[in-house]
Amino acid sequence: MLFLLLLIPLAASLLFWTVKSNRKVINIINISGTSALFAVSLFILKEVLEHGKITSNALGGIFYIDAFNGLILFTTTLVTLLVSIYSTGYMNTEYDRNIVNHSSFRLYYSLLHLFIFTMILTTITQNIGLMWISIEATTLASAFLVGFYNNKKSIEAAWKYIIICSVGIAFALLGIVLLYYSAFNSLGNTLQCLNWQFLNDNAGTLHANVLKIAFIFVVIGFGTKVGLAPMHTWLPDAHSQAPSPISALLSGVLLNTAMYGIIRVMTIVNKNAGNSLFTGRLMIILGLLSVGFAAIFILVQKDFKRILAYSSIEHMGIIALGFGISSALSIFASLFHIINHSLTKSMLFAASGNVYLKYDTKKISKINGIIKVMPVTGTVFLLGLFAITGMPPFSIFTSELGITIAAFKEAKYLAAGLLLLFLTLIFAGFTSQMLGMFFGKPHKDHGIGELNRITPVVLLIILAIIAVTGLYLPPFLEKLINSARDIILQV
Amino acid sequence: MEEIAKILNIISICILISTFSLVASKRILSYLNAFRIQSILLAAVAAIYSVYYLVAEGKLEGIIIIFFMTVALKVIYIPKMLKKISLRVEYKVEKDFFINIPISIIICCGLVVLTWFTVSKIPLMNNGYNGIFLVQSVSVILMGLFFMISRKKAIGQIIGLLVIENGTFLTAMLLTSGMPMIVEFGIFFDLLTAVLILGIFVFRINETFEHIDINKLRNLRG
Amino acid sequence: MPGTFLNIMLQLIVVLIAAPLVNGIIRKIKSTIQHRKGLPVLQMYFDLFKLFRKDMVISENASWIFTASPYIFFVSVLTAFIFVPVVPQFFSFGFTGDAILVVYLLALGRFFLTLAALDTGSTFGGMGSSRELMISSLIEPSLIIIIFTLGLSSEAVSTSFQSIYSVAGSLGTGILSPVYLLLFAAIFIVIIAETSRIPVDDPATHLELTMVHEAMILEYSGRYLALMEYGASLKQLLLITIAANVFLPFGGNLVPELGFLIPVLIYLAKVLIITVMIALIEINTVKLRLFSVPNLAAIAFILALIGFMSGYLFGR
Amino acid sequence: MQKKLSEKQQEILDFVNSQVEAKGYPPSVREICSAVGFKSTSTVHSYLEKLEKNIKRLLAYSSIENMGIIFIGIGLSISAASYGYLLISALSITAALFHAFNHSIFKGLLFLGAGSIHYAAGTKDSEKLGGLIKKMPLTAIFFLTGSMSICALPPFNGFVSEWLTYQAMLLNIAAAGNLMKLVILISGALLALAGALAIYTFVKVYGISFLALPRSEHSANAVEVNKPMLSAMGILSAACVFLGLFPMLFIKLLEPVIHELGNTSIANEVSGFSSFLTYPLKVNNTSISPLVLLLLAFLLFAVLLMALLILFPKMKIRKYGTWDCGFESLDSKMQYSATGFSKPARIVFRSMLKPQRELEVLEGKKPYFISAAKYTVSTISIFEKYFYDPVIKTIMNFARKTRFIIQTGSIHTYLLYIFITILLMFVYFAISAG
Repeated sequence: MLFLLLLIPLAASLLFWTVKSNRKVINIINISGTSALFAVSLFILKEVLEHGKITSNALGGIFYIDAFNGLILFTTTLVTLLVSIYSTGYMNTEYDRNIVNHSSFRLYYSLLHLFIFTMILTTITQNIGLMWISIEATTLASAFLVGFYNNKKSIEAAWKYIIICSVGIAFALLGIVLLYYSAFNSLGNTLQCLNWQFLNDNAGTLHANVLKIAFIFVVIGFGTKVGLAPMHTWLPDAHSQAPSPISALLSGVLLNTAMYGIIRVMTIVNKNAGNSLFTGRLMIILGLLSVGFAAIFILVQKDFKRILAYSSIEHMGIIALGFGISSALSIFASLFHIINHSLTKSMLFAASGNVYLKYDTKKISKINGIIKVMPVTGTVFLLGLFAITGMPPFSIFTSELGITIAAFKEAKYLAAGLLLLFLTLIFAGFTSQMLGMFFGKPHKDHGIGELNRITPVVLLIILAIIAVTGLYLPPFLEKLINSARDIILQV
Repeated sequence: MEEIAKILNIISICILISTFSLVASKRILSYLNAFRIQSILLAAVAAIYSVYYLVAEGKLEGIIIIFFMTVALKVIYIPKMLKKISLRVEYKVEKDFFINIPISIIICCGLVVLTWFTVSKIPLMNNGYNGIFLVQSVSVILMGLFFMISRKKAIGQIIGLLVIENGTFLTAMLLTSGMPMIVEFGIFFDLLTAVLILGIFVFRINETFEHIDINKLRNLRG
Repeated sequence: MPGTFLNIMLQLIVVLIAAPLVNGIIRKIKSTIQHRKGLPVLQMYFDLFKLFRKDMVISENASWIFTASPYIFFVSVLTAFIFVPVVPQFFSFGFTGDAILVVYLLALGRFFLTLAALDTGSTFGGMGSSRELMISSLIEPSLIIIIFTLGLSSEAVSTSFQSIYSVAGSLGTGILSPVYLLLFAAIFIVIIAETSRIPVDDPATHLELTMVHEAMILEYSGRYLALMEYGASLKQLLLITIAANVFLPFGGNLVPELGFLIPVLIYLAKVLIITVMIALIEINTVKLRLFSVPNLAAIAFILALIGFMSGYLFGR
Repeated sequence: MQKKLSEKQQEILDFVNSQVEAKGYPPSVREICSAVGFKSTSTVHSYLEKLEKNIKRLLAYSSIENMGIIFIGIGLSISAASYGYLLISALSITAALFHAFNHSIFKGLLFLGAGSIHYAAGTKDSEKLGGLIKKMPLTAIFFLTGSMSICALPPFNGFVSEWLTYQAMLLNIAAAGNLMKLVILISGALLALAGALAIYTFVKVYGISFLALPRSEHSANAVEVNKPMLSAMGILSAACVFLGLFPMLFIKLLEPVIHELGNTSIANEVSGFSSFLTYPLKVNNTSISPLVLLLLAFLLFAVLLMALLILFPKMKIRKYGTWDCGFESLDSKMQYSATGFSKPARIVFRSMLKPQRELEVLEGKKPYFISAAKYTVSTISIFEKYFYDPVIKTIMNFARKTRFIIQTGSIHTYLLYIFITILLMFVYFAISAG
């Protein structure tokens, strides 16, 4: 079962090369692959909800799913499904405009599925070494996607992306080595020592200080990938330069998987220390730093995709803060926030992609009257902005409120205050910068109407999801999040 | 084990020195040489381990494979490839560093000291050679990063990245005599692909920007 | 209950009779000190009587507001008097009077007074009402502070006149403490401002530049004018009553057995004292420029604030 | 309108909820100060009202002021809770919520009124209005009701909630610590000032736009608005009166909410005894009963009227022009204008409002014979000019600068960040470990 998760995208990404020049087939492979993936993940989710966890015995049981990575997996597959559907519309439009030729069209999908493969590998393995490998692999797989348009900016973005992420990741590897070393010292058993489940069970026997320094390296390493300030620097460039579906995947899924890695290590360290003081401080500081940086940049940003990118940094910061506070409420909220953020943000990137294709610019100042030109996209985009800035009734409001309240409950008044301040600034930035795009009349005639039929549908679906979850959390999700929280809290 | 540790210590010190020489060197070709030396020393570490296991426990550990891979990749293939790339894209030799050499050497010394200071806080590290090993390997990593910071050209950055990887491997081998096999393979695989992709990008940069001076890639700001 | 209503009746009658007298006395004192013969003390009664009998001229621009205002003004002041026991012995009403309520009843009266002034479209009216409103809004804060302070000093912390009076009654000579002296000074300024007396306003003037209250009622004549004047004097008596009962507490704790007459006489005596003070001040000061009234208000505010602080921050 | 304001209430409720949820006891000083901050802004805004000639904007300002009153109530309740006086805090929150509700009603009424003025006369500028009370009598009555309630005049609903707020303040002063005593007292004084200024404002609005002579043909040929509009306003003004007379009913309704917030019940404390006739609103030892108040007032009025009829039966009323100082034909141009009406306030609060005047004079043949003169006055909001704008400016400038300092675009700097972060983390580790 678990292997299906890996086989489907891998097979898909290979299958594309068999297709000669038939775009329809490619789209079919693409969508069927991701939907099959989603179906499998749903099935697995059911299993998880029933039995609590699934382990495959192959390769010394390095594949393992419990509520926590089940949650991440669910988000991943859901978002990938939606994004892949969206990207058929997107890429077709680009193809029709001869922005991409056939071979690069095929390359795109092949790499897309490879990218998905690596991310899923990250989520479902329990071997930290393997996790590291797959996270590094995500960088490599997506590097070409970021540099897809192969113009100056995109290449620069890709270079920065790959260099900075690889450097960061290398430090994560060092951290993992130290983790392994501490386990190796006390437990001796070789392969198991990278098995976070195993490490977690004997966390008490590990050496505290080694764990701490290992955690430092892991936070820096994976934090680079998550986009925590000040290691976030690659993120705006990559997100703004990649094709919109890829940006959606990057901020909707990739960041989560990296965050997942951090949290897995954090649980071990916390269990070993018996409290979350050391890790909590780091996470809170980095989180607040990220939110603050994001606030600064959003206030004066001129490029709407970059604004969205910075808001990804912000939300990763909020999530990190939530995990840093590490009370039951905050962790619940953070987990919920992960889902909300990936859905909302991918929706926004999708919408921005439509806008970009329509207006052929990323400059906010050059865009007017989206609502008139593209009714559905415009409306969804506008609502999405309110959602991402944490307005009710959308789900992000709920999770952000949860984190804030948790911060107050844990008597972290300074953190909470700063968070609220930054959120206000960010809201101000978003509204003052972007609201102008939606109204007024466009500078030149772009022709009324959506680009194609597919993309609006996707947007509306996501909008519906976030609106509903904002008001009512489906019980299975709640159960999932709760058990994931218990895993992280070690209760 | 004791004398093995002695030898390893000597080797790792040599690696450190080689890293210093890397930081001190000015030309891309000399980077490559320094890196090659470093990789050879790394391979030597692997070799020593494997030999030790062969002698002591009479069985062939997986670490021997690491030895071969290191030799194949880091000593032979990657430097060759990078050399090829640099010859292809390097039209003229120009100053390639922000910080001049003596100062960077001093900074690197500072790094070593800081690392030592930090590691000395870990009581576990104070027995045997582990502490020294950790100090050496971590400072190699940091110096690799510093090297990346201080060099303008793309090739320099690739090499810096590779040095960081080397340092990590060194840590792994010195402290734990090598990670589990599958992980090692994965890491090597990643490393290889990373270098390949970076190489391709160097070409792309070269053809779109007519140079590989990363410092001039500043279109995406703010 | 019937007893209460009787009380209220009596006290209303008392104040209705006493109110014009106050003006008369003030005028008399002024004239005597200025070595004039001056009007008789009872002059205002005659005026009111005459006005009530006279016919009226009403501007054709006026609306029903103009007609309703005199009644509302008069009645609101009179209603306020229901809640302000002129004699401390007279509480026994189900809901004892509340100071803030009284303040707002006066505000109600002012609201209609000023509206009516605007109603005829006469420039004087507009001028008068805008000035009146400015002055009152400057005075309001100090009034509230005074009420709060008094309310706090009663052991049952509340703004009911019962407890406010009880403070005064219980204090005896303690009334000479700085708190009360300061508050008294403050409330005195408030009275002067609210009753449009010199130095804030001159009841005798009919000069455009100076008049405030007069300007507002300029368009009125006959019965309505009478009601306005009467209401004004009642309002003045109301404020004087509060000041007198709170700050001149002697006789406050007399036994109710004394019946009705003696307490009323004591009360009138107190009122007389305050009246004399007002008169003396009115003689010895000149009218301020309209825009130096804020300074006066500021003084009142500062006095009240210091009073509060010396009572509640430094003191206990 | 209604909906919007009920949202406001909702938001306030949420605020309170989160406060109470966030901390078992809520911290006092910050909230109070925030509340007071709100208040003072509100006062300033009611200064502004007096100068505002556009009726709707004026109403918006006064909304700000009322929000200030509401937030004072919330702040009071939180501070009381932090000093452990649950009852007082419950009382304060009751006052706040009550006022929020009232505000929604009378402000809705006033906005409807302003809307129908705009509809009937075609302008919102009160300088162009006047004399509407004869043109649209019902609207006039409803607008008057609204204005009186917003000026917190008895016996309308605004008065009850403001009275409750005052009582809450008094009790809080008694309860609170020294600094808070002063803070609350000042906010009380500010509240009084705001109330008085509200009267100033609404007398101006009503007097200028409804009374006297029409100032333009706009209002000269205005007609009464249609029935649905009237009925809407009628219902709201009825609500104003009803809530003013029977506040206890609403407080009883509020009971569960208060109970949930502060888990103390208030209604029994507030009400002395609840015989329907006199519904006194009793807060310890003091109480008001708007209903009885009204009845007594009517009684007195009746008595007065009867007395007058008996004593002075015959009285003739003669209609005649307003006294025009002997000039001929006083016309609407000579009336007091809204600008003129608010002049004293402008002078008194000039330090806050910084009014700018300009007088344009068109000379006629001779310098002393002016053919036309135009006097315009404009004020700036001190908070915007001296608080919000500078803050925003500084933040934006900071952002603009730092943006390129942080995100320089050079990958070397980015790597340097990582480098420095690692070193700092080393230090942090060394400190936390050793």
